[in-house]
Amino acid sequence: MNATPPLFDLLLALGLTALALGCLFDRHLVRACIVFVGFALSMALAWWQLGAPWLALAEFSLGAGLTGCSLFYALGILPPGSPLPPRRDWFREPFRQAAIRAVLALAWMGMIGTALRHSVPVMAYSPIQQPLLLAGVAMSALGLGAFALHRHLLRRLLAFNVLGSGVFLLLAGLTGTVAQAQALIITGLGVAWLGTLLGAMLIRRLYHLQGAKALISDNESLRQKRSGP
Amino acid sequence: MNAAWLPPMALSTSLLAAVVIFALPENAWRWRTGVNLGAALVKLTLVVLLGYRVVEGHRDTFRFPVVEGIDFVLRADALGMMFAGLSSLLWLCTTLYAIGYLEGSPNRKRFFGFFSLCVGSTLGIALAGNLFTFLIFYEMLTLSTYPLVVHRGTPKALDAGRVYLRYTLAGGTVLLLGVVLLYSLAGEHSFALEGSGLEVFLPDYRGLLLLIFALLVGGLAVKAAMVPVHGWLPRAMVAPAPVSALLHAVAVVKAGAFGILRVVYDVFGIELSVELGMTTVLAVAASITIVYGSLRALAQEELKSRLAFSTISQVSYIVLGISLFGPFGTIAALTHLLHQGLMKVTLFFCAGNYAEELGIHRIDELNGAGRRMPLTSLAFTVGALGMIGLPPVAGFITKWYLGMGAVQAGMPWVIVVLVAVSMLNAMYFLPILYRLWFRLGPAHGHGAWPEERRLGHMETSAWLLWPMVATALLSLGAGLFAAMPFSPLGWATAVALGDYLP
Amino acid sequence: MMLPDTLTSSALWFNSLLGLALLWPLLLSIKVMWRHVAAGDQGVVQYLNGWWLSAAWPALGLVLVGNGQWILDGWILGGQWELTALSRAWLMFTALLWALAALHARGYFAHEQAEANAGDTAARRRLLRLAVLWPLTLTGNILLIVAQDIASFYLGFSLMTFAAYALVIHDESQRAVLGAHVYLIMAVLGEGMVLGGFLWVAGEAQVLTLEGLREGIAQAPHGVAIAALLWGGFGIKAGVIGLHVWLPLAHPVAPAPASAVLSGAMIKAGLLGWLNVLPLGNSLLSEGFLRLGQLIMVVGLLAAFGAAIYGVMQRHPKAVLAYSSISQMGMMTTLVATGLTAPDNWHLVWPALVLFVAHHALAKGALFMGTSISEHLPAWPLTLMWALLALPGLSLAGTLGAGMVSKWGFKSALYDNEQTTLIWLLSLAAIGTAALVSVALWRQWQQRQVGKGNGWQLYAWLATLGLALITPVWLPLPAESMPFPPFAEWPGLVWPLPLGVLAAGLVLTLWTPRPFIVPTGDLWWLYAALGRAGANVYGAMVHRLFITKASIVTRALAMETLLMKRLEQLLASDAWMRRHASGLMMALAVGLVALLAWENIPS
Amino acid sequence: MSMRFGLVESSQMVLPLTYPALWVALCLPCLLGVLGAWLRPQRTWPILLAGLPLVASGIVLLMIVEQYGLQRWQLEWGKLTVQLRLNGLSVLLLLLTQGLGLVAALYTPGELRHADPAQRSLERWLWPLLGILISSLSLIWVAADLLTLYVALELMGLSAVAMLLLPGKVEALVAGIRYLLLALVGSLMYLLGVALILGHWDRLDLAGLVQVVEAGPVAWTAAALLGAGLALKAALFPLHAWLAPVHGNAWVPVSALHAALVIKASLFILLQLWSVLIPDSIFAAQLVAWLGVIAIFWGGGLAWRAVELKSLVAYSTVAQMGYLMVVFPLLLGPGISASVQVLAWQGFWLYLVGHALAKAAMFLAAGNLILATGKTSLQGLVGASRQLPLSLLAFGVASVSLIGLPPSAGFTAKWLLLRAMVMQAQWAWVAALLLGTLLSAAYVFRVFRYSFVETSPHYAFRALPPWLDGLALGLALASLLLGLFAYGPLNLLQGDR
Repeated sequence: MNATPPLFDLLLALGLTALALGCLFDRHLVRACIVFVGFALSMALAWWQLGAPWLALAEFSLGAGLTGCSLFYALGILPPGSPLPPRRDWFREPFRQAAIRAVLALAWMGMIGTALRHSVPVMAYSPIQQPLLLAGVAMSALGLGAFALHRHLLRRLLAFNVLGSGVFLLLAGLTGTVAQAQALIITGLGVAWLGTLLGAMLIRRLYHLQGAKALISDNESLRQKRSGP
Repeated sequence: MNAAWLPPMALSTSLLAAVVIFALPENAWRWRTGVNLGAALVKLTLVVLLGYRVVEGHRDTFRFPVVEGIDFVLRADALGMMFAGLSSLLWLCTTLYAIGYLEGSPNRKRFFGFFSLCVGSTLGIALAGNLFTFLIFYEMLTLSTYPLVVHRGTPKALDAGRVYLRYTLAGGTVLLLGVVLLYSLAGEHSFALEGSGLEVFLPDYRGLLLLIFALLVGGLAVKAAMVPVHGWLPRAMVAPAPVSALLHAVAVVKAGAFGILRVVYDVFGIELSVELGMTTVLAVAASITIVYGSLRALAQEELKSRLAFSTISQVSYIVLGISLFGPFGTIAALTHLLHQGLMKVTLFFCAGNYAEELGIHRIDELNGAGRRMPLTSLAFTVGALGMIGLPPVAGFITKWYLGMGAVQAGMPWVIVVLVAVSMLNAMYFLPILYRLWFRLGPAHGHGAWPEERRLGHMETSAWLLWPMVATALLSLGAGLFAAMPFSPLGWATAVALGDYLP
Repeated sequence: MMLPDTLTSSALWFNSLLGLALLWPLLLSIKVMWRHVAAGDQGVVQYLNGWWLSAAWPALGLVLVGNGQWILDGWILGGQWELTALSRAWLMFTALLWALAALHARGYFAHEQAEANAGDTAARRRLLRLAVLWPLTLTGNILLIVAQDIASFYLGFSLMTFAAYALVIHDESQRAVLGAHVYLIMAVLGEGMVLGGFLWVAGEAQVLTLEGLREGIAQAPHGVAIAALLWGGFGIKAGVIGLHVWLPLAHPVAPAPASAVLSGAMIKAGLLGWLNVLPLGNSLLSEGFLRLGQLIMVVGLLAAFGAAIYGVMQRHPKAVLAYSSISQMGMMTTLVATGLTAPDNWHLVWPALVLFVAHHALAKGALFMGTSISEHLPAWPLTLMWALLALPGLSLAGTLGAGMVSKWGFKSALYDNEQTTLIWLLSLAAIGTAALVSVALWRQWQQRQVGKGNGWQLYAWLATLGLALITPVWLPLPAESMPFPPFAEWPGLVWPLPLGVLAAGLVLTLWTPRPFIVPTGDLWWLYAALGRAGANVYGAMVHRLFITKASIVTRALAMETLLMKRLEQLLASDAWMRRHASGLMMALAVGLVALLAWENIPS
Repeated sequence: MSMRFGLVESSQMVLPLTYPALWVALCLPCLLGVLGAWLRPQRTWPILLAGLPLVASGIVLLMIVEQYGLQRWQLEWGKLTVQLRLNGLSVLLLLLTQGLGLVAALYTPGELRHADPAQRSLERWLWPLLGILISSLSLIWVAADLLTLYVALELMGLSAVAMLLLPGKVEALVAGIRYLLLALVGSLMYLLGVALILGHWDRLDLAGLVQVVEAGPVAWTAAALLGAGLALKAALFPLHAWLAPVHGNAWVPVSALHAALVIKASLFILLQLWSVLIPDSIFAAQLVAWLGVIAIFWGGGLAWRAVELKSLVAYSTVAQMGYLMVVFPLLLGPGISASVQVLAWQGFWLYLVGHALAKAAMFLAAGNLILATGKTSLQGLVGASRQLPLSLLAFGVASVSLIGLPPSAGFTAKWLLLRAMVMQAQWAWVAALLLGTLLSAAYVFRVFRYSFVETSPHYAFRALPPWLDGLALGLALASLLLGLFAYGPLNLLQGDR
C-alpha cells in the first residue's frame, strides 16, 4: 500500500481547510465572501481531482458562481447601487459560548472520525491516506461549530455552505463517485444554492424592513417581543 | 329478536337535536322549542319502548368494534333503563322549564345545544354496555356540561367552570387509568356477563384488584360529589337553575353514582366487592359524605347552596345503598337514584322560580313567599319533606329500604346515620318551610321582594310552573304508590332480585 | 279479643266509608283553599262553615259500620287498614272529640271571623291556615288509628304532627311561636326516634305490618333496645316525663279547641303508638322486656306525681291542665307497662286503659273548652256554671260518672293480678289529679270574664261534657269490660278527691312560688340552655376550622403564585433553546452516539 | 418493526393499473399548483373540482392496497433506481395528506380575501408551493430508498419554508430565516448519515438495508446523525424552539399543513430509519422517550402561559410530539412482546393521524377566530362564544381530540398506548401521558374561559363565510369520529398489508 499520500490531495485538503477557516472567521463580510468564492473554486478542483467532472462543473457554476452572486446580493454589492448593510460583524459572543462550541465541534469531529475509522479500513492505519476525507471532517466540524456560534445571518449562511461542502466531500470520499452519491451531491448543491438564495433575499428584505439590527439573529429586542407572561 | 337499532336511535334523538339546534339561528325561538320538545318526546317514547322490551326479556344490543378486542356497545338492560327513563323524563320537564327560564336571555342556542348534548351523554351512560363505552359518554358529559356551568359568563361562573373541570377531568383521568388497568388485567368486560368473572384473579392479583377498584370508584366519586372531592358542586351553583337541576338531579352526580353502581354490581360483582372489603370502606365514606353534606348545608344562607350541599348528602345515599350487601341495599340504591332525581329537580325548579319571579336568592328573603307563590311553595314543601324522609313523599321509601338493608348487611350503625341525617335535614329544611308559610313578608305588606317580576298571570310563567308541579306530583306519587308494579320501587325490586343477587 | 261486628257490613261498604273518612277532610281543606282563592284578596269567606264542621263525621260513620279490613297493595309499601276492637274504640272517641272541637271552634273563632269579614287580612290568613290544616291534622289522626301497616301509621303520625304545628302557632304571639317551636323540635326528635326504631325492627324482622312488628320486636336480638327507642319516640308525643316539655308550653298558647284535640286526641296517638308497637301481653318475653316494663312503670309514676306537684304551682289554667295531662298520661304509661311486667293480665287491662283514655280525652277536651267558656261566661247562674266547669274534673278524679267506671275498671283488672302497690300508688296519683283540677278551676275563676260568648262554643262544650260523663255508654267496647263499680267500692274510689282539693287549697293559700321559679315548661329551659351551649361549642369549632381552612387556602394561593413565577422563569429559557438549537442538535447527536456505544459495550 | 413499514424484499408483480394512480398522486399536486399560480382561484368550487381526481387517486390506491396488500415499484433512471412502496400505513398517510391539502387549498381563498393587502404581494406563489409540498409529502410516504427520501425531504423543507415566508411580515421573516437555516443544516445531517450508510453498505434501498445492517459504530453514528437532523426538522424537544414563531406568523392553511404533516413527515422518516438502523437499541429510544416526557410538560407549560392564540396552538404541538416520542421505547428495542408492539404501533399512528386532523382543524378554527375578531391574543376572544359559536365549536371539537378525551382519535390512541405501557409496566410513561392530558386540558380550556366571558365590552366581529367554519368543523369531526371508527384504519396498519 502506498504510504505517502498524493501531494496534490494533501495540498488541496490543507488549502480547503484554510480557506474554510478564513471565510468562517473573518469578521469582514465582503472579504469572507470573496474567500468563500475561492473556497468553492477549490472545491470544484477537488471534485475534478476525485474524478467527477460533472460535479466540478456543478460546483463551479452553482457553488462559486450562483452562490457567490447570492452572497454579494445579500451584501448589497450586487446589483450595484443597492443599500449597503454594514460590512463588519461586530457582535461578540462571550468566551464561554465560544468554548462550548469548540468542545462540541471537537466531539463532533471525534464522532465522525470514529465512524470513518470503522467504515473505511484504510483510515485506521494511516489517516493521512485520504486527506480530502479528513478535510471533509474538519470542514463539517468547523462549519457546524461556526454555524452554532455565529449570530450574523450572513455568516451563518456561509457556515452552512462550508458545512455542506464538508458533507459532500465526506460523501464523495466515502463512496467514491458512484451514481447515487453524485445524485445526492447534485441535489445537495442545488438545495444549498436555493437555500442561500432564499437566505440572501431574506437578509436583504430584513435589512430593508428593520435595519442592521435585524441581521443579528435572536437579538434581545426581538426576544423581548416574543416572550410574554 | 334483537332490535339493535333501538338504543342508537334513542341516543341519536338528543344528539341530532343538538346538531339541529346548533344549526338553527339564535332567534328561531319557535323552531328551537319545537325541536327540543319533539326530541324529548320522541326520546321518551323510545325509552319507554326499550323499557317495555326489557320487561319482555329482550336485551337490545348494538355493537361495533372500535379497536381490536374492544367494542362500542349500547345495550338496554333493566338497570340502564332506570337511569334512561329518569333522564328522559326529567329532560322533558327541564327543557320545558328552561324554555321559560331563559326567555329573553342571550345565548339560548348555545345553551340548548349543549343541554341536548348533556342529556344525550347521560342516555349514553345509561345504555353503555361496557366500561369503554361508559367512559366515552362519561367524558362527553363532562365536556358538554362545562358550557352550561359557565353560561352566565361572569367571573364567578368562569371560576366555577374551571373548578368543575379541574375536578371532573382529574377524576376522569383516574377513571381512565382504572379502566385501562382492568382491561389489561381481564380484557374486554361487558356489563352483561353473569357474575363478574374477576374472581379468578383474586388469589394472585388481590392488590391489583383493590387498586383498580379504588381507581374506578375514586374517579367516579368525583362526579358523585363524595367528600372530599365534592368541592366543585356548590360552586357550580352559579349556573342557571335548569342547569343546576340537571346537574344535581339527573346528569352529572347521577352519572357518578350510576357508574359506581355499574362498577360494584356489573364489573366486580357484589360478592367480590364484599370479599375485597371495599363495601365497608364505601359505606363509611358514604356516611361521612352524608353527614358532612348535611352539616355544611345547615350553615348555608343561600338557597341554592343549601340545596347543593343537600345534594352532596343525598347522592351518597345511593352509594350507601350500594355498599350494603343484600337485596334491600340494592333496592334502596336503585330507588334513590330515581327518587332523589325527582325531588331534587323539584327543589331546584322552585329555587329557580323564586329567583326568577321574586329575585330571591337568600333564605332570609323567603319570608311569606308561600302567599305570593303558593304552588311553588307547595312543591318546595313536598320536595323538602321528601328530603327529610317523611312519608308519603318518595324519600321515605329509600330511607326505609336503606335501614332494612343496613340491618341485613350487618351494619346497624347506618341507622344512626340515617336518623341523624333525617334530623339534620329537618333542621335545615323546616326553617325554610317556616319562612315560606308562617313568617310575614312582602306578600303581607312587610318590606319588598328583592326584584319582583310578573312573568305570567298565575304566580309565575306557565313554563316555569307546570314542570315543577309535575315533578312534585311525581315525587309524591312515587312515594304514595310505591308498591305499584312499575313504580320506581317496583322496578328497582325487579332489577335487584332478578338480575343481580343470587 | 275481637268483637262481633255491630253492623253486618260488606267489605265494599266498609272500604268506601274508610276512604271517605280519610278523603273527606282532605277535600274540605282543598275546598277551603279554593274558596279562598276564588274569593280573591278582598272577598269575604266563611272559613269554618257547615261543610268544614263535617270533617270528622264520615269517621264517626265508619265506627258505626263496625270492624273490617282493607288491604291496599299499591299503597306506599303495601297498605293494610283495619278497624279492630282497639282501633274502633279509639277512632270513636277521637272522631267524636274532633267533631265536637270543630263545633266549639266555630264559636271560638267567631270573633276572628268577624274581624276577617271586616277586612283584617291577618285574621283572614290565620283562619285560612287553621281551616286548611285542621282537617289535615284530622286525616293524619284517623289514618294512624286505622293503619295496621307501618308506613301508613308513620304517615298518619307525621301528617298529624306537622300539620298540628299550625294549630299551636295560631295566634302568632311571641309565646305561641315559642310554644310551636318547642312542639316542633320535640316532634322532630320523636319522629327521628320512631323512624330509627321502625327501620331497625323492619330490618331485623323484615315486616311491614304493625302486628308483625310487635312479634318481630319480641324476637329480635336487640328487641329491648328497639322497644325502648320506639317507646321514647312515641313518648314524646305522649308526654313521658323528661320528654314532655312541649306540652305545658304549647297548650296554653293554642286556641282552646286546638288544645282540646291536642290534649284529648293527639297525645293519645303516642299512647296508641305504644300499644301498636310494644309486645304487650306477649307471654314469651325475655327478661329484658320485664326490666323495660319496670322502667316504664317507674317513669310513668314519676310523671303522675311530678307533674301534679309541679302543675299546682302554675298560674295559667291551661298550663295547669297541661300538667294534669302529663300526670294522667303518666298513669296510663304505668298501665301500659303492666303489659310488659304482667303480660298475662293484659287482656284485662287494655279495655280498661282504652276506657280511661277515651274518658280522659273527652273530659280533658271539655276542660280545655271550659277555659274558653270561663273567659266568656254566659248569663247563666254562676254556681251552675262552676258546677258544670268542675264536672269533668271531678269525673277525671274518679269520683263520678265515667271517671269512676274507668278507675274501677283498671283497679279491678289490677286486683286480679294482685298488684296492690300499684293500685295504691295510682290512687295516690288521683289525689294529684284532683288537686290539679281544683287549681285549674281556681285559676279560671281568677281570670274569668263575662259575655261575648257564642252558642256554638257553649253547646259544643256542654255536649263534650255530657259525652265525657257517659263514656262507657257509647264506647264500642264489650260491656263486660266496663263494669260499673259496686257501691261498696265507692269510698275507695272517691277518697282522693277531698284530699286533692285540700292539697290544692293548701298550696294556693300557703305557698305560691313566683313564675320564674317554676317556669312553665320546666325542663325545656334546661334543654334549651344545654342545646345553646352545644351549638356554641359546635359553632366555635366550625369557626376555628373555617379559619384554618382560610389560612391554608391563602397559603396555597401564595404558593401557586410563587410556583407560577418560577414556571415562567423556567419557560423563558425556551428562547435560549431557540438560540442554541444547532448546538443542541450537535450535542444530541454526540449524546446519541455515546449512548448507543455505551449500551453495546459488553460489561 | 421494519416489516410494519413494508420494508420487505418481494418479487411480487406490480399491478399495472397502480401506475396511473401513483403518478396522479405524486405529480398532479405540482401541476395543479402551477395552474393555481396562473389562475389564482378566488372561489372554492374550482379548487374542489381540481382536487377530486387527486383524492380519487388516493382512494384507488387504498382499494388496491386493501385488495392486494403491499405494492412495490422500482423505477430505473439511468444508473439510479428509485424504490417506492405502498402499504396500509403509507396509503393512510397519503390519503391524509391529500385530504388536508385539499382542505388547506379550499381554505386559502377565504384566508387571502381577508388578509392584509400589504401581505398579499406574494400570494401567487402559494399555489405552486402548496403543490410541491403535497407532492413531496406524498413521495415521502411512499419512498423506500434514502435518495428519494432525501430529495423529497429537501423539496418539502424548502417549499414549507417558502410558504411560511409569504406573508412578508418582519416576524415571519425572522422566524422563517431561522427555520430555513436550521432546516438546511438538518438536511445536511441527514445527508451525512446517508453518506455513512452508503459508504459502508453500499446501498440505499431500505428493504435491502434491513438485511445487511448490523450494529456497530457506523450504524450508530448514522442513526445519531439522521436522528438529530430529523429531530430538528420534526421539532422534537429540545430542538423545538423554532416552531412556535414560525406558526405564529404564517398564513393559517400553511400553519395547519405544517403542523399537521410537515413535522410529522420528519418523524415518520426518523422512526422508519431507526427501525432499520438500530432496531435493537433500548437506550436511544429511552432517551427520546424521556425527552418526550419533558416535551409534554415543557410544551404544555408554554401553551398554558401563552398569550397569543396561535402560539398556544403551536406550543401544544410541541407537547403532542412529546406523546409520540414517549412511544419510541415500545416500538424499538428487544424484548417487546408482539402484543405490546401492535398496540403501540397502532396507537402511534392513530395518534399521529388524529393529531394531524385535530391540529389542522385547530389552526383553521384559530384562524377563523383571529380573522373574525381581528385580534391575535387570547384576550381578544372575549365574547367570542356569543358571536362565533361555530368557530369555537370547531376549536372545541378539535381540542377534545387534542386533549385525548373520548370519543376522539386522541382518546382511542391514548387508550391503546396506555394499554401497551401498562402491559409493559412502564409506569413513568403512563403517568406522563395522564398528567399531560390534564395539562393539555388546562391550556385548551383557557381559550374557552376567555371566550365565555360576557361581562367585558364586546368587540366588533367580522362576519366570516360559513364554509370557513365548515372546513374547520369538518376536520375536527373527522378527528373525533376517527376515534370511534378506528377499527378499519387500524386494520389497515397491520404489518401484513
